[in-house]
Amino acid sequence: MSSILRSISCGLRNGLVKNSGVFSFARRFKSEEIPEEETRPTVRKFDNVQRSNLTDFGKYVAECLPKYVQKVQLTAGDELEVLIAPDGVVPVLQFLKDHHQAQFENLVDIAGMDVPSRPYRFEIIYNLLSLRYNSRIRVKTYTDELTPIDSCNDVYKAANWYEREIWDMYGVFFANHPDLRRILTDYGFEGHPQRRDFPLSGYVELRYDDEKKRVVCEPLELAQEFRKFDLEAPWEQFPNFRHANPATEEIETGNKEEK
Amino acid sequence: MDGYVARKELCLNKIHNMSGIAKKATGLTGLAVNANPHYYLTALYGKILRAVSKMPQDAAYRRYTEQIVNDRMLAVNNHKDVKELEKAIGNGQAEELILQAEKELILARKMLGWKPWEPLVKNEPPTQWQWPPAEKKQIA
Amino acid sequence: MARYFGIDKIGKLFSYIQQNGGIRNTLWKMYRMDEGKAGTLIGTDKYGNKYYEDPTQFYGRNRWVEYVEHRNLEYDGSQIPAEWFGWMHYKTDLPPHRDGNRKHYKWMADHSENLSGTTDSYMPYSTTRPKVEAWDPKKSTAQ
Amino acid sequence: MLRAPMFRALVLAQLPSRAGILFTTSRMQSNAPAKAPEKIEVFIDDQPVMVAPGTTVLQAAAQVGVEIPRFCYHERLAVAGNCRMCLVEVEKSPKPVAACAMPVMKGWRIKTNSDMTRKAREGVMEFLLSNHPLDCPICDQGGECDLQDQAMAFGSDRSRFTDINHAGKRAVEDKDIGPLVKTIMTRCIHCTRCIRFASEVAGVDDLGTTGRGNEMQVGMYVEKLFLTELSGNVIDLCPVGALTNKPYSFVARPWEIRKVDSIDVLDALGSNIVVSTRTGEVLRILPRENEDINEEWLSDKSRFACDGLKRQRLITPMLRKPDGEFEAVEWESALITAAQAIRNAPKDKIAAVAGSLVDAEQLVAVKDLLNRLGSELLCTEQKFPTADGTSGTDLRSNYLLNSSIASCEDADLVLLVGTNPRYEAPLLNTRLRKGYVHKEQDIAYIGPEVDLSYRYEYLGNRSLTIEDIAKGKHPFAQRLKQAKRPLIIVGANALARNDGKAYIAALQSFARQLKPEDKNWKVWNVLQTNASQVAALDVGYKPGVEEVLAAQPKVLFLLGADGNAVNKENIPKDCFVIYQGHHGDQGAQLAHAILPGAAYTEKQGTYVNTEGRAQQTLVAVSPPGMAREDWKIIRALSEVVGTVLPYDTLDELRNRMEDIAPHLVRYGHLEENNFYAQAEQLIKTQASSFQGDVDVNQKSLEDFFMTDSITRASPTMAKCVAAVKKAQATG
Amino acid sequence: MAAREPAKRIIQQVRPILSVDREEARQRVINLYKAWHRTAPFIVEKFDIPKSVPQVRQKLKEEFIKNKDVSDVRVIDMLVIKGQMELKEITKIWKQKGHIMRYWQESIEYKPNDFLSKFMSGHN
Repeated sequence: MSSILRSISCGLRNGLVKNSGVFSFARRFKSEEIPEEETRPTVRKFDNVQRSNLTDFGKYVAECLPKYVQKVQLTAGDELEVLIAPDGVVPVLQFLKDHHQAQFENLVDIAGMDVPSRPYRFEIIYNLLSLRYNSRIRVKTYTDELTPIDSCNDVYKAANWYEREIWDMYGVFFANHPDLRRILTDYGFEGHPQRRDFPLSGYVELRYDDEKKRVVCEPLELAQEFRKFDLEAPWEQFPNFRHANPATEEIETGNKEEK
Repeated sequence: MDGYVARKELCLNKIHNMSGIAKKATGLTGLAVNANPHYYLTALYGKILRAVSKMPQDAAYRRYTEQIVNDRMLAVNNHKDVKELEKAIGNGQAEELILQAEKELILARKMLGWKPWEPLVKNEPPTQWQWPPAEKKQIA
Repeated sequence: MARYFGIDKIGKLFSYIQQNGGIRNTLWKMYRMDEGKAGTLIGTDKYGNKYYEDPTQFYGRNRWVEYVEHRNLEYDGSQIPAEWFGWMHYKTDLPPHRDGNRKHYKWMADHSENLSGTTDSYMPYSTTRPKVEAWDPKKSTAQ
Repeated sequence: MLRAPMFRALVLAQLPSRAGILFTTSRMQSNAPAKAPEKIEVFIDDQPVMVAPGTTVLQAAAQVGVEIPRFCYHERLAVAGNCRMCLVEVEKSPKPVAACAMPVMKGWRIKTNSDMTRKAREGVMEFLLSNHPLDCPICDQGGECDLQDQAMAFGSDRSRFTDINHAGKRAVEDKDIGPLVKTIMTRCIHCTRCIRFASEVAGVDDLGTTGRGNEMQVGMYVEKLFLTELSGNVIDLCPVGALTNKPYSFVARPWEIRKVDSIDVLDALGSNIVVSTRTGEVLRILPRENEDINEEWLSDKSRFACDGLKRQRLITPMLRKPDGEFEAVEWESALITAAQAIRNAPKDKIAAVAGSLVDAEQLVAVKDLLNRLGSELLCTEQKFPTADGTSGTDLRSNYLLNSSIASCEDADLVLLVGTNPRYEAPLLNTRLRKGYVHKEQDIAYIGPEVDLSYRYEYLGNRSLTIEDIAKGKHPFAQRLKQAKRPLIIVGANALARNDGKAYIAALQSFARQLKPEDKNWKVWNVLQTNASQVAALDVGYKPGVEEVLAAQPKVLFLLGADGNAVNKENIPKDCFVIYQGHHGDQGAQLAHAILPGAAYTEKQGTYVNTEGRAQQTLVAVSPPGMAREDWKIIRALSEVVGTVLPYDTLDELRNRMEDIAPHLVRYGHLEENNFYAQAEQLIKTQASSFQGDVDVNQKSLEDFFMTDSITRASPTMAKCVAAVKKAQATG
Repeated sequence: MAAREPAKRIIQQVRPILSVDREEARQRVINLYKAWHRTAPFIVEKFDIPKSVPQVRQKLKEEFIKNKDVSDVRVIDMLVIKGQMELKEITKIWKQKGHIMRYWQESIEYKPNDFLSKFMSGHN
């Protein structure tokens, strides 16, 4: 988002755009407090200007799309995340792609995440990149094994294979996907390997059967011990290593009262 | 990105300087030079404003979009020279501005169907966005 | 003129048949080697393979080996001993028995053919010791 | 010999921290009143805590859960205070204080995480590391190294070490102290834990320091073998990689191994162990803390004999061919052959002899099978005196170490008869030594003269002495009568003699006459030597093979019976011998059919130790080859024979065990035993006379290492014997 | 948003995948079964498997019967979707002979259940 500001300041310098929308938007959401400069040697440092710009943009998205945005947060200090309701996948992505102020034209990746303890166990994570403003944003939504998510293939053509991958790895069904089928696993493979309840070793093993002259599939029998490392370090009980940044910081959007 | 923009500017300046009069290429694959960007931009911005005007007055999307489009419209009206115009808006070449406007128009029309200014459709379940998920026990 | 019309080839054919000792032998040779050509015998190696040269053939096909009869169709390139290898591959024009400069050191191993695919082929074996050593009744009764 | 009051004072000062553990057992009650009840208040990081006077800062901190880093301090050893790692700041004290050695004063405010404390720690750590080699990647301690861990937690994250040529680093020559402990003395940080262990616990003053300052070295003054049966413990004690496990060197890293809690069966104490395995192979054995049995020590035999589990193993069933050779066969044919022999034999001519490593599950399964077939011929290898041939073992108190292992250190007068606890049960010996060093215990001994690692009153090896004591004629009898907590420990091997009955008759009735101060104090103790013996007697096996062999059995089960009780001479000629066990040893050579079983690391089995405590081993690795868990073999055989045993799973078998003897499945629990009077009455009716002098089987260290089929198969144990013999030969 | 249209018709907490009620789901299953059934001769011919058409149909029936107790409409839909995908993999000959033969699980040796054979084979 730094480019947004820079383009504003550029406009100001030139005295051409006196009262541009971009400028007013930036002024309106200007964060008051600027956090202290990070000095701890082991903690990652980030650009505070970028951070405040991201905060402003997060609020902007939340204000424009109050129907879908549930929460806006900063992760790892300077990564903007917009957490949306599952119904809003297409509108939010379309907005982020086509709006003048966003122009996130590049869908970098769609990731899945499985947290079985949650009511909706899967998270679907869209990573977007705006080349225009040199900025990245992450859109997250949630679902479970049986709730379909709208395919964003109409918004981003890149989503086609990514969504197939999610379907293959997690078993999340994408409604209106033009060609939803497996992409990584073998034909006849059962289960979705990235689910947390899918064992690391899998259930079956394949081998070439010399009698039958073809590959056969059998229940897994580990010939070797499954090696598991005990990586618990004794010094983890000491607190020196725990004072890192918080995982996420929520951005107040002003939508809360409307809920 | 800034480096990228700067390089592009430089490159285009070269093209302009060499050609002297007419712009021959945008330097972007698949994006042809538009001979009359003012015409297209005015038309598109008008359409956007018309689409947006169907939204409620207090919709944030409407307000912001109107603001942006009005500003740009102003710049289009004020600057007859294309290069001046591009400089004034500061968001790429005129052809790119046309693209952006086209997209905004499509978005605005779709927005009319989605009605994103309405209140939140659904609240997330209480622990849905908690991270790390294991901390749930400590809180409870 | 004769060359132009290829008449000399006919003559060559007859001379080949003659050198091979008749049509029957020529056919047999063609069955074995897919070729019936004949040349000057240069030498014989320790296995009995015969090495021929025919300078009228073009380069690359003017030296060849006729493997010893008892090999029948079971011959391959690795049966050419190292001495003859150089001559066969045009590294030298002197066959081993005419080359006086070849030294014989005592560390030079005798040539052996490639045994892959036969029952004598090399089979790698595991060199790791078994995790558990079994009791050998004979060894302990001997104690 | 260490028996200085200074040491006692130091150890007493340590007591409060351990009180929590010790109060649970009755043995500490006698010591408890010595403590002043008044407590003083100190503040650890502003947390108030009430402690007894004399508590050290480190112990006070431990009471509120603050761990202070340390290298030289160890709970079971005297305080040395020479590593300085435990420096902490005490308010109003100008210098930091060594927490391990400084007793707290009233109202002290101790800061364990202040800037001064941390700076002191960093400084100490820097000094330690400046002379410590940077060879963690090739060091066997890597991953479980106190120095590594504490350097990460408390050391500085910057280095000031600029000597890239390592010109100033100290280097020390390695010492050869035997086949068990590998030394890399450059890594030594001079904590002196090994020295203190050797002189205090093991009782050999072999280790010490020479030189001062930078020239200081830990080692022997003259290079020689570290001659003790407890040498392996210095490996655990060493906080760095200076003393490491020689057979285990360069074998594995601690994070890639799996650890299974188990029980040691190589002596009758049932020490708690942790079996470390990787890819189905036992790599090493470590002690597991159990205050009631082995504290945190382990004897060398238990620790290092694990490589015997990989040698000489029976991995396929075998049958003897008519020409006398063995032939490896499938289970099916082995079981059918064995079953045929059983079916052809007369019902009461089927016998079983249990060896020293058999678990209770197998004992019960075999007994059930033979009883169902109609035979009662079940016995253990080791004899025990019985009255009328039956009833001597009916009462548990006859053959148990009644006054638990832990209580042995609280006795004030101990009489050892025909036993050498140092080699028969090394960890019982450390208890006795602890009582001797720290608690004014006096020990008397009847038997051939041996080195018990502490001074004892030698009463000779004449059996007459026992008779005299029993009749009260001997002066020592008077002392026993006056003692508050007297203890008579008789070796199982002495009782296994033909005149064992005389021992038991004389000593047990004498023990009965003693009037200890505490009504529950038990005087009569038998020190067993075989891990299976107590369980076998508990489930009703008869001790000794004579009776069984006299019945001329037609089928004889040898359940790991390698102790030479059954041999070529006394075995009936036309008897079909089935050997079931895990090692090809003496027993297997007699067999007609061999059924490969599982060793103690390969099965879940119940063992009852000499004090009558049932404990179980767990499966650390699967049995090698075609070997199977022992009770399953019996169960399968029973099905082939046609007399199916009614249990298919271990749980069902354990239920059956509970029916027979409930204490067998109360793991970790020590049963109370009484019936002393009846026991004595039973045995008195059959008094007999002594024959010959009192003797013990294991007289010196070379007799210690190889006592059963596992240790006989172990190359490490063979190396130990060779090293000891060589050391003795050279002086 | 075709999938969402039927949702408006019927009041339902969860978003349906394809079918709004059991009857519709049932119809989908039957259609799928019919499609598979018709494919059987094609499978036997194209993949050259050592099975006859009735055997293939028998197996098909077994595979469907396996899920006969599924009652949740959405689960049925999901199974139908997967079944359709599998059918497509077959008709497009993306699968190979080995994949088809996997349905019969011929090479799997089932573990013994009684004590003695478990003992002999070394399974616990």
